[in-house]
Amino acid sequence: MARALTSRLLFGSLIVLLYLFLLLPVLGITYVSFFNSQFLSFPPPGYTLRWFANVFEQEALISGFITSAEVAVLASLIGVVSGVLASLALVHFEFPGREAIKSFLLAPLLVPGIVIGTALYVFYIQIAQSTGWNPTRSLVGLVIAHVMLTIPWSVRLIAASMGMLDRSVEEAARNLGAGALKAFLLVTLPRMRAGIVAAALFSFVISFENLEVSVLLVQPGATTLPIAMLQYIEWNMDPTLAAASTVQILVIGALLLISDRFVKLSQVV
Amino acid sequence: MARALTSRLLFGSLIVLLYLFLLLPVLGITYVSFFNSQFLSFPPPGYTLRWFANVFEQEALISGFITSAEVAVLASLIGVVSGVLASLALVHFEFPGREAIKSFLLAPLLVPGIVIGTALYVFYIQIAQSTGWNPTRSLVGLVIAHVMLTIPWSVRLIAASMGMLDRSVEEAARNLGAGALKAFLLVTLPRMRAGIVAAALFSFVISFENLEVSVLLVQPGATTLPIAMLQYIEWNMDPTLAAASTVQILVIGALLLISDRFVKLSQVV
Amino acid sequence: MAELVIRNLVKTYGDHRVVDTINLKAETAELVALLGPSGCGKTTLLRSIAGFVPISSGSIEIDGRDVSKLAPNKRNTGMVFQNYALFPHMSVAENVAFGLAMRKVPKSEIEKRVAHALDLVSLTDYAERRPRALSGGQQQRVAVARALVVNPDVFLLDEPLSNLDAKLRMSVGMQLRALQQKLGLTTVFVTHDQKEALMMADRLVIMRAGRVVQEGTAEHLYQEPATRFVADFLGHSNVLTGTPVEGGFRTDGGIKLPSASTDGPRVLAVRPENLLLGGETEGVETVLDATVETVTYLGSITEASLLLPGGERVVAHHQNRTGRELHLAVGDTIRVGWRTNATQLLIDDMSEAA
Amino acid sequence: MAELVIRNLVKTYGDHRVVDTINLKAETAELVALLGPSGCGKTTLLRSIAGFVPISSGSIEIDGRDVSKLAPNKRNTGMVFQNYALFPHMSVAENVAFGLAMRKVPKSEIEKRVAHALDLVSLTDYAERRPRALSGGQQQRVAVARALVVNPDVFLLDEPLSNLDAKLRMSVGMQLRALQQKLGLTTVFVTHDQKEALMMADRLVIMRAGRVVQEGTAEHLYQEPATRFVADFLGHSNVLTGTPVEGGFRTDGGIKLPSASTDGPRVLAVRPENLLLGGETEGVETVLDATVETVTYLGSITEASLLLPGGERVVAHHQNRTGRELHLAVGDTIRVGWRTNATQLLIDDMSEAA
Repeated sequence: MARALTSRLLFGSLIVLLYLFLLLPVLGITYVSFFNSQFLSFPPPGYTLRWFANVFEQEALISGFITSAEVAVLASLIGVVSGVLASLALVHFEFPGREAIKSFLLAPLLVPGIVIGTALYVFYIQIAQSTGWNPTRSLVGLVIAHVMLTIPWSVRLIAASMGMLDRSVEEAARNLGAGALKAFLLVTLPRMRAGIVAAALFSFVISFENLEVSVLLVQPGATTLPIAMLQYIEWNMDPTLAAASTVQILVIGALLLISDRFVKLSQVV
Repeated sequence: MARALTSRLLFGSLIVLLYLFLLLPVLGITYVSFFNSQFLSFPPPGYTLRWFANVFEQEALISGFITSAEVAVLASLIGVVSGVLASLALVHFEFPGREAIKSFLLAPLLVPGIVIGTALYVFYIQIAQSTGWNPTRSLVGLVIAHVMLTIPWSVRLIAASMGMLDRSVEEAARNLGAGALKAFLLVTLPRMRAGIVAAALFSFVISFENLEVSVLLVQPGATTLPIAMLQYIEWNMDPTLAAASTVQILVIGALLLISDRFVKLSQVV
Repeated sequence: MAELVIRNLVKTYGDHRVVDTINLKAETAELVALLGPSGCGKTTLLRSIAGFVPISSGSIEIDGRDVSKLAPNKRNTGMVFQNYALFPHMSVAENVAFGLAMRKVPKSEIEKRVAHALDLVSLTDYAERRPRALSGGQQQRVAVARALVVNPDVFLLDEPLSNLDAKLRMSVGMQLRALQQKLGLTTVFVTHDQKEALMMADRLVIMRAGRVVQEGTAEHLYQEPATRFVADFLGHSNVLTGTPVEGGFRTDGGIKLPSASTDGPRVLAVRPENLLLGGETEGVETVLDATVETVTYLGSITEASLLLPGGERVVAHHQNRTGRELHLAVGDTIRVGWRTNATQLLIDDMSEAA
Repeated sequence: MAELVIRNLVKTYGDHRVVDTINLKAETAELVALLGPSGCGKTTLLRSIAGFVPISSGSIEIDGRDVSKLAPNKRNTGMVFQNYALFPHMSVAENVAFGLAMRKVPKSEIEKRVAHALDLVSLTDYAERRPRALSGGQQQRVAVARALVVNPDVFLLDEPLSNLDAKLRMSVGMQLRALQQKLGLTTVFVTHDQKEALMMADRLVIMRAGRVVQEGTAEHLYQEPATRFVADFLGHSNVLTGTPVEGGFRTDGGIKLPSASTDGPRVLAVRPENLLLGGETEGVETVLDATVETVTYLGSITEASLLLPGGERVVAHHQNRTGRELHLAVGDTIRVGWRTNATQLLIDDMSEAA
């Protein structure tokens, strides 16, 4: 009895410590964002909210935020639609080598972002040279690059949530007179909701956070938020960036909480 | 019948197209790495292997590779050990709120890498100012940062693989006379192999590829490979980087294939 | 309601004939049970009637119309799935209304017919619940109501009782049978449980390795099995191997037993309940002295394993009625006997096959 | 081998007493079956003997030694798990050797004892296989060998037959019983299947809601159930509600039946096989005219549901022997009767509880 309690305490504190460690940056940066000092120093001379106000005065950060959000929304939309279609193909048709294809789906996850970025950079330069149209001038180039990040996640998450579905439910709909399309729309799609929400959320965040892929593909004046933050910190050491990070964490946290109301993410991801 | 065949073909080609799209950067960059031209131009005047030789003459890339490998090995080692311990705590003890904690484990995955990097950057500067010891001078600072990336993955993957384990097998070992530790080492740990291999692989790759977190924390002359590649491309437009990327993809691909021999990754990840 | 006729149906997967030239007919209002061990092709046959399995050759006719090329939604069959396959995101009433909505039945009529169907299965009070909130037995009734409400030509049941616990299975099965008779539904029922099939079916079709071994009423199949496989699959049977001889049967152990005469190789089968013990053997044709090997009290019956003089083992079932208890001890010698008309000479289709 | 004594064992989860003041004894070489519906606490009781469930109060003694505070690995029990819980990464021989290795038995002796244990369960040829490569029945035998090889003081079986198919269950159960008797193992056996318990146990303990309702031999419990719950759980029983009156029992439907006399509220129970039909009723104390409601042919028996003059329904089981078939049609009027000594007056513990 006593030993069981001891080991329970031990393991419990381990979990708590791990969490503290993982949350350290989040807590630290939130704390720093309230420091009332131009340069970082500890202990701070006082606390203020002015850095939050300053975030919204930094045009580079604001436009970076807008660019990132636009790209992330488009990339996750395309990712989710492809995910649904590909999952249908993977789950519905029992073609040979289906398992191999599922393994393959891991591969893109493991291609380094910097490689994707470099490859597209080279590719886009070729396009610009030969057609005169530079894909990086519009958001198209960036969205294509981010879709490469979101698709593997979307397909995996949606296929996994669909693989858990019992096919006989769709068969029941067919048996009751629904055509293939109606059975899919009325019965199968609603049951994929958890996977779709998870895929959309994950895709959005992964695209929004990305630096590796984007870094070579942006134009001066049309950067994404992570790049704008990086550029800001090269020249300024004030807590503005801490405030921006805090805002960013709040936004992503809110997204997470909202989608957790619809589906238990931990059961899908 | 005919309609079933049509839709099968349709879905089949969709999958193929998706794959081609996802593999585009990999194929493209591999192709470019053989171009026999100082500047990128298409079609190439000829093909050569010299850029591969050139990779190994670039000290920055080589030392970046070594740094990245060292950091990735250490970070995934620490991640896996923490993952095993945390999974034990999560799976073994049915404490209240266990499900909530599992959901929470998603949170660190969603904290932007650039935020982690910024936070640690600020933190390390404080440490350097107050103690005179700069964590970024040694690899310690980088490893700590990367451990923050590897732990959430390791815990999730290992806990998932453990959650699938049937507890009665461990009970059988206890019943046959094994103490708690022996039962764990002889029976439970070997059955977690799939999860551990997957966690180690994923952790390694995620750490190895990372740019967001590392970019603020490296010292000139002691950078990681992604940063070295980024710096190289700023000044050179020859196919050396394509060759480096090809090598990197081959290394990660080999890792993937080797671990797939031990465990079917697609069943775990 | 309609008649179902299946002609020469074949379904192959690669080289394997899962369903091998099946001919089957279900008359209007008849309940036909497809019974067989797992992998015998009974489920594939049912799913091909519903249209989920494209057939390789042959035809499926409902009321004279060949439906074998039609999509599942064009066949007007009503299927109850083994796991019920309810729509989890819809209420009970929405589940039942689904088939009617697909048939573009007017809203007011849908409401009436859903209410009627829920009334039939006594679930009126649960109309607004989600399937998850119901017990297994209730979910099964929703599945039945959902399949029935569209007035299907053929009613298809895929092991509809197998997910219920033993106590419930019997009563739910009886209710389902009563409903089927009341509505006069042409029904095909798949099961691997002989008791369910005996209890519910008008006619049983015993399948093995994709083929029909024997079909008929429960009494016919139990009392006159065509082969050893059927005798052993429906209930238990004591099988004695040996050779038919002039005026009887000589077992491999060397005992000569009276029996009907026959040509060709046969085994002699006798049901455990037809083994008479002690005083019961008075006046029957076969009486032997046997040694009691085990005695197992099973409540309503006692099972005794007996060693015959030729070395064969047989099992006897004695029904335990108060005042007629069987008192046996292991090692006792006891007379065991049976009537000749309680024995069957069967083709041995068990030793050849796997 | 040893004696197991459980005194006043209580296990609570929060406010809920899952095991409620259980006293139980298993003599040396005795097989005690814990039988009850799911959630009755039988599995918790078994797991607390093995040490996987810390008990709230009471004691568990093996051979006079209180083991209730010991870790599972210090108790020397041998458990067979429902899903067998074999070590998938070890061969069959390594699985069986595990317990001996933990006991630091010398290598040469381990080899000898593993070979002997595998021989006992007829798996010598499978020693080098992985568990995955074995059939369900073979896996079960590995689990048995693994538990036995360490000479446990108490042998614990957690529904060891429930993952086998129906045909296999009986023969595997008999083999397990023979092994247990041969080795003289003190055994506790948990099951929800009454047939398994009747077939294998020296003594049955019927549990309900964490408590023991009745215990005794199979015959004792089946023939003299203490309460309506026991009568209904072991086999099937026709229960007539009513009031004991002078010299008999008056049903709620108003029929007066002869019965033993008793005080207090009771129900009258009679087993389906003790309902005599037609000519069989000659000379028995109770004879009524009943209407046949349903007739179900089940092979070795025919089940008839009968409506008594008082409006009660009873079920009769007629054993179908060749030459003694029952010919009944729905709607027939038939005489039904029973001997007074085939009836029991039982406490009604079913209507009060859920």
